[in-house]
Amino acid sequence: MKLELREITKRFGALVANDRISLAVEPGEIHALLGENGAGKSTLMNVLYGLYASDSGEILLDGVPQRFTGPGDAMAAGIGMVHQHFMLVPCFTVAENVMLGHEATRFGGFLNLDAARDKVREIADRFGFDLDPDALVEDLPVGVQQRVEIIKALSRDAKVLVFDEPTAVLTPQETDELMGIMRQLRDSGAAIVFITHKLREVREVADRITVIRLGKVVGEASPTATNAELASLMVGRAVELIVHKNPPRLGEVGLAVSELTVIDHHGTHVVKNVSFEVRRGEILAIAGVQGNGQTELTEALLGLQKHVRGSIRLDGVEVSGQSVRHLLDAGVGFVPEDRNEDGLVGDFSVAENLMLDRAHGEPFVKAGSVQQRKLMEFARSKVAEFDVRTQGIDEHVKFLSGGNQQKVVIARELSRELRLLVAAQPTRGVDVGSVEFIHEQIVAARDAGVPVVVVSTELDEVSALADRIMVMYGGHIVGIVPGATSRSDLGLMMAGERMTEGAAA
Amino acid sequence: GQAPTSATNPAAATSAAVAGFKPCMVSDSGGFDDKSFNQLGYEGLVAAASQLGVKPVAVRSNAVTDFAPNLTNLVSQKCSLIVSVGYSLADATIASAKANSSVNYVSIDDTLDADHDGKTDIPNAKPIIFDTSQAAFLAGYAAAAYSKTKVVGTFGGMNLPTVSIFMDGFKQGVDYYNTKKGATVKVVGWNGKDGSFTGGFEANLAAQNTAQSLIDQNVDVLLPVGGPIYKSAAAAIRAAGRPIALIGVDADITKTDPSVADITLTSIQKGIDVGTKAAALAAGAGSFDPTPFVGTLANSGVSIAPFYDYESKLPAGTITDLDVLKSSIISGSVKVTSYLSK
Amino acid sequence: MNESSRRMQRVLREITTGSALVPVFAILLAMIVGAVMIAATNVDVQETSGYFFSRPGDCLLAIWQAVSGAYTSLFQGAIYNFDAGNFTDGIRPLTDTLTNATPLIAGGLGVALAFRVGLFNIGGQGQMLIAASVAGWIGFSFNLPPVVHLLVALLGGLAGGAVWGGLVGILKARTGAHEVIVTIMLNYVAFYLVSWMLRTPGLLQAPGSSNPQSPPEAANAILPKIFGPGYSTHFGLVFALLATAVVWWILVRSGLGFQFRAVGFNPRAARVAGINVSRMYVYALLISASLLGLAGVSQVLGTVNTGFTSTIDAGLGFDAITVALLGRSTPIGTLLAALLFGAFRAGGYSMQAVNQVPIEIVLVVQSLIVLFIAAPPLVRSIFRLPDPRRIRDQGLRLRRTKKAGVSA
Amino acid sequence: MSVVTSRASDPVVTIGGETANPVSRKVPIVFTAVTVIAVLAAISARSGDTAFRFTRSSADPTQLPEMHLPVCPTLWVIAVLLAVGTLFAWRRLLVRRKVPMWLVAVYGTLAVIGFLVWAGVGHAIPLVGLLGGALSLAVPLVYGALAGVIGERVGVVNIAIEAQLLSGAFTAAIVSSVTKQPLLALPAAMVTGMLVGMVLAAFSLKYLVDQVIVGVVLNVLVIGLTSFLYSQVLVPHADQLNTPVRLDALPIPLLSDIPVIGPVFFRQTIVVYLMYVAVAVVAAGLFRTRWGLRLRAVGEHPKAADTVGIKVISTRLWNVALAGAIAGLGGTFFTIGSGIAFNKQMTAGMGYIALAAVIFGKWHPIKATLAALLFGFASNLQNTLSVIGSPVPSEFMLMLPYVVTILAVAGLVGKSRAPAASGKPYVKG
Ligand SMILES: Nc1ncnc2c1ncn2[C@@H]1O[C@H](COP(=O)(O)OP(=O)(O)OP(=O)(O)O)[C@@H](O)[C@H]1O
Ligand SMILES: Nc1ncnc2c1ncn2[C@@H]1O[C@H](COP(=O)(O)OP(=O)(O)OP(=O)(O)O)[C@@H](O)[C@H]1O
Ligand SMILES: [Mg+2]
Ligand SMILES: [Mg+2]
Repeated sequence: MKLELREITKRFGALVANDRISLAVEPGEIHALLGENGAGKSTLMNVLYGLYASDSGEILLDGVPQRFTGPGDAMAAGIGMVHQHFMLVPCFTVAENVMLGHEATRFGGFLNLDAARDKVREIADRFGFDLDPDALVEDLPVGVQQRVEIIKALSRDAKVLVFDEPTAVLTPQETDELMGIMRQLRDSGAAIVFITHKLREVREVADRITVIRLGKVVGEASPTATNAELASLMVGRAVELIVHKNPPRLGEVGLAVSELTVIDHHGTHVVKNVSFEVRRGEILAIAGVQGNGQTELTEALLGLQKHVRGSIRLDGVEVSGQSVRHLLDAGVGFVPEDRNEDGLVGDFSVAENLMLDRAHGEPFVKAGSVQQRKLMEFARSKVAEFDVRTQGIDEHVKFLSGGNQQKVVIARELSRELRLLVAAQPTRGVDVGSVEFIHEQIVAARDAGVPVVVVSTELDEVSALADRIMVMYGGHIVGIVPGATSRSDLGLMMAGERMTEGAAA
Repeated sequence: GQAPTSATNPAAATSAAVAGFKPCMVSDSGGFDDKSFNQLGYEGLVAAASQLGVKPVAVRSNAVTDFAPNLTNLVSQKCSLIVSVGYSLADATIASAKANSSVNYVSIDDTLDADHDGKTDIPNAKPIIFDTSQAAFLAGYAAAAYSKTKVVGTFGGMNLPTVSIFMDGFKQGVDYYNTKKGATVKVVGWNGKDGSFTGGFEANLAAQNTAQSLIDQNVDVLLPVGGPIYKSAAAAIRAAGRPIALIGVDADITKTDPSVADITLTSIQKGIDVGTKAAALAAGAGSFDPTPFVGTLANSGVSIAPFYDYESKLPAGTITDLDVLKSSIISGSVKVTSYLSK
Repeated sequence: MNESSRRMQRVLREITTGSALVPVFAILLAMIVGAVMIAATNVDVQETSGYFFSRPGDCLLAIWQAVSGAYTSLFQGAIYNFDAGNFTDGIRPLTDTLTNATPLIAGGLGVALAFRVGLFNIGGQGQMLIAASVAGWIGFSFNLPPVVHLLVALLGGLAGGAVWGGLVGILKARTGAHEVIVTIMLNYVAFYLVSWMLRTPGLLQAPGSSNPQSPPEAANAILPKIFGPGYSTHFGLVFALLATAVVWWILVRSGLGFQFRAVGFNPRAARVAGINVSRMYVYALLISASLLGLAGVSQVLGTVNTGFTSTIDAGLGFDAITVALLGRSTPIGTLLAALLFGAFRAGGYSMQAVNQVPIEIVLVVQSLIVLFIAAPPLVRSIFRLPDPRRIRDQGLRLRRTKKAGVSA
Repeated sequence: MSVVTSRASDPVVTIGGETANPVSRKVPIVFTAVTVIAVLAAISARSGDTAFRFTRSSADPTQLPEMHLPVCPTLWVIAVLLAVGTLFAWRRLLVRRKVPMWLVAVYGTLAVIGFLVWAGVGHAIPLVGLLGGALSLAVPLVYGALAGVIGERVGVVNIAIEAQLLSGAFTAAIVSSVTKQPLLALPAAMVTGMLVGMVLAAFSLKYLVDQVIVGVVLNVLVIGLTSFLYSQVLVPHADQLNTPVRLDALPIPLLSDIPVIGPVFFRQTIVVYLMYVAVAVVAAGLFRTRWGLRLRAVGEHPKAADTVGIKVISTRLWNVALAGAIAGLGGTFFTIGSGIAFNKQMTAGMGYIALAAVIFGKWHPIKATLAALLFGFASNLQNTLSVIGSPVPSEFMLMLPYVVTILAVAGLVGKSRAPAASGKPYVKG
């Protein structure tokens, strides 16, 4: 089916998120949509999917104008969408999530769960996924949730498919799998819109590329364009795609973890007897497929996990068992994996979010009072320094685009006196321009002598930042290898194969 | 309908009131439809007012905090007599009466003796109280005589003196019967100090289940004390599937609520309406008398209602016994104790 | 665009779009409904409507008289009494309004503060009762010097309320017990506990009395009248206003309030930011309950100082919820809402006394006002006010900023 | 290279391949406390018998003799059994496993029996009355709790249960009085309950008013309106309007003849039978049907539901209306269900207790029903004990159900998680 968007305009108050955007996607085409954070890509797709009503403009399918009053209409017209923020009900099983909205039922409206399970298995098999239809979505790692989201979209046999940043949480292998699926779908005649910030993927799979900036189409590009060309078209300036970093000047051991075991609230041992060290001035990147204990490990470092055994020493001082506040005060910087849930208070202003983890004392609270002026100055300078795109420092953070939200978290964590930085997925969903910036900041922290732990599923990021790479699988350390280890070796390790015998603790 | 041609006075006055006489009333939180003392007081006031040919003003309180403002507002409405119903209004009434010596007050159920010197604290107020234990004593005696299962029960809204005085007298009456006749009738729901209470004065499920619990103890006479909760007791009795007799309080419920007439043994009457009416009539005639009125069997301020159909179901001689007992109580040869006699 | 010019713009827009008028129209609308009820229950109206078709004028006049009479007395009972002759008497209703508003301010602040931390404190009744009992007990059983006695009783009351509410906080922090359940249950427990103490000699019962009632408060423990003995307004009001300022400071300016609000909006992020969430719950309930305690204290040492019963809370614990919600859980909003409700309470007395209007009408009108004020679009569409949908995001944003989500 | 998937040297205790549980010490601790109390009670018990009566009246078809339990020996037996249970609970803790629910139930029952034996020395405990009363006190709570569960599951906090119960009670009284047909009163009460639900839905869904505000205000509004109509209309015309005809009890053949169980559960009015049906239907419906799946999706993640074409607002509207109808039906129990005329505020805060049952029951219809039953049982236990005479002041007896609820919630239930979107308005972009 041919998709055409004509002159779509969507405003949020004074902000024009989409300014007369036109876009055409042919059947059998993968059309990539590029643009920096907040450019208006998701907004455009939400308009297409009937989630937002556009202020003006037209949607045409095979030349026929459509009127969508809600996603129901869009789906009925043959549009499917994989959303940037998962649209999954956490306490439902995979099968329930997939069947929701078009349930197979038996007599009396009773659900036919078997049919749903079969459907899930069938699609999963078709695309080579491994997925238990009866698993609860909330128990699944993010990467697997992404598969559920994809299966959901596929289960409806859509003719137009929108993928809004589906690869942000996938491993390289998973990403390759997904791109294979997209090609399959294209070949069967679907029109596909693909949004991503990863230029490699765009060039690999896209047939056509449209670039959006500040709500406007700024041009088309061919898939043969170089990364640098694409990046500068998106951001409007030249972007350095390689992080410049000097060889590490290693100091003393800053973080020493030994025999650490973490038990989650289900009683599962998610981190199993793990030991490693990070020196001052060094970046240790933890690679691994989501759900292999990285998240829990980082949370344990900040005292967020309840049931922890083993030892964590910061500059030689035992800190396991300490309160989060104590650890923050001791100089641990923490970028949580899930910024919306754990990193930001959406209803707080940008400024308030910037002081979130220092609400109990200096420099922002004196004699119990928040120092408004000081906070405002601080916020303005950080917003400028980290290039946070916002209507003002009193704008609510939930109205910022994802990448800008991430910058707020990074800005906050990097503006304290640090003795350890723990950053989980620091650039998830961030556009290339901002990735560059955030990486620079992390490297700067390391060069200032801070031991840094970065968790990332993104191998490009791991390679760009790591001085050493630690790979986790099933809660264990598979191995700790030098930063220059090849992608393919890392990929194997992430699948649980051990590289260096005995390297694991 | 037809439009009236001239304004007529709806209440045909049977006796004239002094000029500008305006009788008023403040309820406590039960309100004027509580099937209990507020309602009886209100009926007494209305009766007096229509006899005097004046319009009464009645305001309702929902909480303790309403008492003072309600009294103040009535004073500024130029009320000449203010009846406050319920012991909980006593302090507010004393305060208001002290501040407005030209207004007369009647207090139902309280002695207006905050300093406990045995005398009313203010000259312009008349306490009306009732020693209901005397009448309840008779009812207890009758209940014991009537009971076949030899278990009788009582329960109350809350453990307040004006409530427990009924239960107290009732129990003493049963005990008296036991000693007199060598019987062993048991009272459940009241042990002389404490007992079964519903926690409030609403005819609701809690009250019905309390009644049910008593019925499960095999009682065949039930005395619920506290406004409308007798209705819950009646509902429980009807569901019980065996004959159980009800004893009403305050008014003769056979008359005020014919729907329960068939199960009502008798009622312990408390002449709030009569007392209020008399006080209001006197005040209306310009002869307000602040002397406290204590309703007793002797002055018929309290009494037990007729047994109607149940008279035949009582053991022979009971009525005579009750008459004798009544005179003995009046003469003081049989002592009934209550918080009022202490 | 800088912050202050944005604020100016917002104010301008509120005026031009009629947003500022919404509360006025909401009150008007509710009073129209009230008018219908007043007319329907009026004896004259009932009589004249019997022959409406033969002489409609009678009925209309009766309706007009009933309604205007009732609302005149509402006004004269709440704001200013024109019949009083002189100013000193005429202004008395306004002071009554203030008296009635006093516990509502304090209690409303308590509920509002808890709301902002994501807690629903339905336990006002219990907290008020315990606070009133403690303050009352200190007030009548000791002989302390002036000022000292009052302050000791006041602090004792606040502590009593705080203990009752803190219990909820500790249970929530320790065991995860939901505050809604525990506060509801503790209301009943407090009620029966206080009832028992009031009828037990040696505890709260007045010596020599057999009624379940406490003795009057000692003179030194009584909150003095602000405007002299002729007016009911007492120093509780000053404490309530002080509390408003303090709560404003806590919520808007203090580091503690920052942590409170963070927990209210997103407890997970708050925890990651080093805020001890359970501790914030305990603190919030302690403060919230002491504010409700202040409401109880102002009742027992101010409004009804001649001895109290177990209904001294007078349903204010629940009214406080409505007041807090009407005030959008902000300190200033709560203050204004409490004044409005105080006026209705004060005016209700005179409406009932003068016009024999059933007191329940006030309840109905009050709740309708809350509903209408909370739903500006409804009021707009009824009165055909301009619809500010063009700038709708701003409105949404305003609404969203004001409250932490509370799920009960 | 060797493939490492799991390591034998894993030092962590796992049993039978299951994952270990990170300790809940609550149950063993509570058990221990109960056992200690039981032993103390056994030591201090007065001598005598406690009788248990299994039939309510001589009219019951199956007559069972009273059972007389000697207090001291019985208490010792129970104390020993409780001690065994406690040991078992600690053992489970050591191997990091949960104490099974059935054990908690058996334990609780034993403890209650022990308490009855201890408290009832020299008296007869009427089991049918005790349980029957418990059920009848629980009926409106169960209906209210179902309404609360449905509301919150679909994302609308239903604080207005009190209003719905009260309006149902009110309508039922009037309709049954006027028509003399109590059965007609049932649908009428459902309609008024539904209307209250619709107002809640309209204000919270269309005008985005905070759901808690609307709920609280509706309670006040309905209390005000019904009290107003009661004193202005029902009292003056009580004969025509407020003499509700009571629903008859309809014993179910055979079932109603079972001793104890029969009279308690199967000799009831239609309102009670409808309650059984409602609980079963809601429980099955919520978790097994399309209706339930969509409803829960809307309450957990409305946007996700929206993206699969479920109409969030109308789903919420109709289910809140349904919840209102259920609570309205429950309200009939106050008047025509128990044969009492309507009076002001006769629901006496039951709606709030039902709300507590919703949370106590973790937003699950069956568990909420059990919570309501527990509350009903504690209330009626209070009645029974205060009737047979207890040394404890009546006020403390009246506190019993509330204290029991707090202890149960704090001691056994603990944290509970509301449906994620409950209370949050859904606004489209
Ligand atoms: N519901 C909303 N209300 C107000 N503003 C919004 C809303 N949704 C998006 N915006 C704003 O619209 C702009 C476009 O956002 P959009 O989510 O479409 O960006 P995007 O291109 O998808 O960015 P990203 O790559 O970070 O996902 C941003 O400035 C964002 O802040
Ligand atoms: N929210 C919290 N989370 C974790 N620990 C806390 C928290 N609040 C206080 N503590 C710890 O409790 C102890 C005392 O705290 P308290 O708040 O009294 O002191 P404080 O830090 O000086 O207070 P503030 O700076 O907020 O005025 C400190 O050791 C502090 O680390
Ligand atoms: Mg996007
Ligand atoms: Mg005296």
